[in-house]
Amino acid sequence: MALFTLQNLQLSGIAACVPSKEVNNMDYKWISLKEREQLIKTIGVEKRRVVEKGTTTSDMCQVAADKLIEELNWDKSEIEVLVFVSQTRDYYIPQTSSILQDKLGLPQSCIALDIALGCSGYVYGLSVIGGLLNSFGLKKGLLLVGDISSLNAAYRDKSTHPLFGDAGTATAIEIKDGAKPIPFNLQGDGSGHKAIIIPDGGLRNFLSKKSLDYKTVSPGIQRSKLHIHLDGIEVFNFSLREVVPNIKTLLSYHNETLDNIDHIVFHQANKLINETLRKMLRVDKSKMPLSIQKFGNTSSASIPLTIVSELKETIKGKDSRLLLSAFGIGLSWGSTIIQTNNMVIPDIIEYTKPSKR
Amino acid sequence: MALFTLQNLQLSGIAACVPSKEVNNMDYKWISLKEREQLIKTIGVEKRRVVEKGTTTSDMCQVAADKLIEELNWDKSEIEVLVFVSQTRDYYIPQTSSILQDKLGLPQSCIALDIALGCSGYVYGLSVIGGLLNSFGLKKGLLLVGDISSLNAAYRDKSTHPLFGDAGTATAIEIKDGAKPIPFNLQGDGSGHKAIIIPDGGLRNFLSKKSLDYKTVSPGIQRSKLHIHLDGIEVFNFSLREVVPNIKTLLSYHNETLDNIDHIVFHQANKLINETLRKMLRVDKSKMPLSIQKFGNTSSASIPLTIVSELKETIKGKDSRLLLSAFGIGLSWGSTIIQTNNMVIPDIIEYTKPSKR
Amino acid sequence: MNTIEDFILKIESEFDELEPGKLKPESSFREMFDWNSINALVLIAMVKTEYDVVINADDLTKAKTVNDVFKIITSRIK
Amino acid sequence: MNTIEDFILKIESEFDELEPGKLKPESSFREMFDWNSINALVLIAMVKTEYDVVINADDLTKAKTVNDVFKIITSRIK
Repeated sequence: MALFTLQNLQLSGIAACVPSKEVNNMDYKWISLKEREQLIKTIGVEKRRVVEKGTTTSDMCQVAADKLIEELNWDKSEIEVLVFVSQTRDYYIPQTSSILQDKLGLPQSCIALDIALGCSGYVYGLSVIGGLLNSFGLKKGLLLVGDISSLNAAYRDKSTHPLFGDAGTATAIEIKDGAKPIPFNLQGDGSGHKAIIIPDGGLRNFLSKKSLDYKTVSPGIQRSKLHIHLDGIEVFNFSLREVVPNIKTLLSYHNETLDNIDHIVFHQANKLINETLRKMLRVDKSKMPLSIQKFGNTSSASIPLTIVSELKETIKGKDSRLLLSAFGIGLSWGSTIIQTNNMVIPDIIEYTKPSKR
Repeated sequence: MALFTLQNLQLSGIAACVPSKEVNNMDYKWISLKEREQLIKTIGVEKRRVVEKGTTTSDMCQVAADKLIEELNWDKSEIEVLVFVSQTRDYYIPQTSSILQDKLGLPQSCIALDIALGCSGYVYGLSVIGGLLNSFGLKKGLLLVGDISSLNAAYRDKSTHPLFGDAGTATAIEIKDGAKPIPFNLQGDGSGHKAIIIPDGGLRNFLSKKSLDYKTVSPGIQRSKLHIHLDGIEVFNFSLREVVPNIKTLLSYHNETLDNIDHIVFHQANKLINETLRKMLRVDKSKMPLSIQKFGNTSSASIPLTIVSELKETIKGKDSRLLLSAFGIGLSWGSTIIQTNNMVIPDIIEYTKPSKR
Repeated sequence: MNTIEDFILKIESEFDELEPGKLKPESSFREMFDWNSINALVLIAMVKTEYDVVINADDLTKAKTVNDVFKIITSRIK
Repeated sequence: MNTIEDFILKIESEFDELEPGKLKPESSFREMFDWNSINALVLIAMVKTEYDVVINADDLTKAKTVNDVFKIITSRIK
C-alpha cells in the first residue's frame, strides 16, 4: 500500500486566485429552467468563475504565489523547488513550471517540475513536494496547483459545462523540525481512465481537422473530441467505492479517529457525491466545508480553494487538524492529514486579464 | 544550488524500445542531396526510428518495462512507484502514468506520476523517483522515459524533421543499503522557454482551426503552429554556456574528477553540440558514446537508449561509473553520476504495432 | 424493512416532483419522471446511503421497472 | 595568434567546400558559401572551441563581413 508518513514539514501558507468573471448557472440557457434548478440543487454549482481565452492556469498560480510570498515575507532566492500540478498547461511543450520559475523570479537552481494530475492533484502534489524537500535536503518549496477546465468543456454539454470552474492556487511548504508527521494514502486505477477524458489531441488519437467537429452524443450533449467527456455514473460509483475505505485506512494507519479531525476537506466533485460521502463517514455538515456552490468543480484547485474560501477565518491563528481527500481523473485518489499552525492565508484574489503588454 | 545527493539507490536495469520502422536521412527529399550530406555529417543523424500514427510513447515504455521486469524477475506487486517522464502523452487528459499502471498490471497502491519534461527528463526523472523511494520509504520503482517527437515535427521543416527519432525506455530502481551515493546538479531557466516550443494547443494560444494551417517560415521550413519550433542557434548557445559548468560544479561538489568516470553519456542533442561539449571537457571520443547516428535525437529517451545501445557490452558484469548530462527544452538541464553494478540490460526491443485488437 | 413499499417511499422522499402513491413496483422509471443522468445519480446515492449497495449504469439499463431495481439491490445486500 | 589570417585558416579547415585563399577579411559570409543555419552552428562551435567565445544569432545578423565577426570575437576574448 502506498501508505507513508512525511516528517518535519510545515504548510506555511495557502493562497488562491479565481477569475473575476462570474457566471450563474441559472443563466445556462442550453437547458430548461427546470433542469437548471435541478442541476443547482443536486450538483450544487450556483456560480462559477471562468477565464477569458488567453489566460492560463499558470497566470492565476503566479498571482497567488506572488501574494503568498509577499505575505510570508519569503526570500525568493531561498525557494529551491517548484511543483506545478495541473492538467491544463500553457503549452503542449515546453513544461509550464519552467515558465513559472522565470516569471516568479526564482533562481536557476530551483527545481521546476510539471505533474499532470487533475482532481487528485493537491494531495499527490503535497506528497511529492514534501518528499523531495526531505530527500533532496532542501528547505522551501512552492506547490502551484490549479486548472482551467471551463475552456475544455463544450457549452452544449450539460454534463460538463455547468460543472467546472477555474482557479489557481499556491501553497508554501518548508522544512520545520518537529512538525507533526503527515500521513498519506495514495491509490490509483488506470482501468478507469476513460471515465474522464479528452479523446483526441494526444498521441493515441492524433489531432486532425475532424477532431474539431461537433457531434450530438445524447440529448443535451453536443461536443467534439477535443472536449472533456465525463461519465458521471462511472465517476460517481468509483467515488462511492474507493474514497471512504481510503480514508479509513489512512486513519487506522495513523492511529487517528475522525473525532480528532477539525475539518474534512474533500475535492469539490459535485454536491451529491460529497454529501453522500459525508453521510457514509457519518460526519456533521459543519465539519465538511463546501465551496462548490460558489466556484464549481475547480479540479486540482478545489481543496486549497475551499480552505481559503471556507476555513480561513475558522483556522486563523489556530492549530487545526484537516483531513484532505481528493479523487478523480485517472482514476486516482488519495488522502492526507495536515496541521495548520498559524497558516498565512491571504484573501481570495480575483484575476483580471492585464491589458495588452 | 539544487546540488544534492541521494543515498541507498541502485539502478538495477535499463531497457529500451524503438519503433521497427527505420528511415534514412539520405532519403529526405525535401532538401537537396548536398544539404542531406551536410546534415548527416554535422548533425550526425543518419538513420532514425519513427512510429506509425496511433502508437504512443507509453506503448514503447510498456514493452520495455515488461521485458525488464521479466529479466529482473521482479514481482509486479512490489512495484510501489511509477514515474512516467515525457513530453508526448497518450491523451491531453488523463495522465498516461495511470494507464501504464493498469496495462502493466501494477497494484492500485502503486503511486503513478506523469512528469512533463523532454531532453532533460532522464536525469530529472532519476532524481524524482530516487527521492520519492527514499522519503516515502518504498522499495522498488519504475522510471519510464520516452518521447515520440517525429509526429510533432513537420515534414517540410528541415530544422526538426530529420533530427528527431522516437523511443521509450524503462529503468528499474530500488533501495539498496550501502549503494554508492548519487549526486545531482539540476538547473533551469524558463526565460528561454520559447527556444523549443509548440506554440498552439495549450491554454496560452488555444487551439483553433487556424492552428493547423501551414506557413513558410524561411527557406526549407514550412510548418503549422502545432508543430515543434526549434531555435537551433539559441539551443546551441545555451548548451555551450550551461552544460560544462553544470558538470564541473557536480564533480567538485562530489569530490570527483573526470578521470574516475568510465563513460560520459550526454543527451543526444546533435553531433555538433555533443562533439563541441566533448572538446570543451577535453575527454576522448572513446569515453563518450554517441547513438545519434542510429536513432536521432530521441528527447528524454536518449540517455538510457545510448546506454543500452552503446554501453551494454562494455559495462556488462562490471562496476562502471557513468556521468549523465541532459539539457534542453524549458530550458532545463542537469547531471548526475551513477554506478552500474551488474545492471540488467536486455537487447534493444523493436516495437511493431500490434494488429487490431 | 427491506420491502419494496419502503423502497418506493424512499424514492418518493428523494424526488420532490414525484406525486406520492403514483409509483408502483411495476412502474417503469423512465416513464414515471423526467429520467436523466442527474436523477440516476440521485438514485444511486440514495441506494448507497440507505442500503450500502452500489448500482451501476449497466443495472439501470437492464432494469425496466422499480421492482427490477429493487431485486438488484436486495440481491446485493450483505 | 589571434589574427584575422589565423581566423580565416580556421574557417577554411572547418568548411570543406571553401576553396582555400578565396575568403578575405572583407568577404561577406552569406556570399562566400551556402549560408544556412547548419553552417552558423558549425561556425559558432568552432569559435567556442578555438576562442572560448560565444557568438549568437544577433551577432551573425549584424556582422556583414568576416572581419566584423572577427572583431566581435576579439572584443570578447577574456
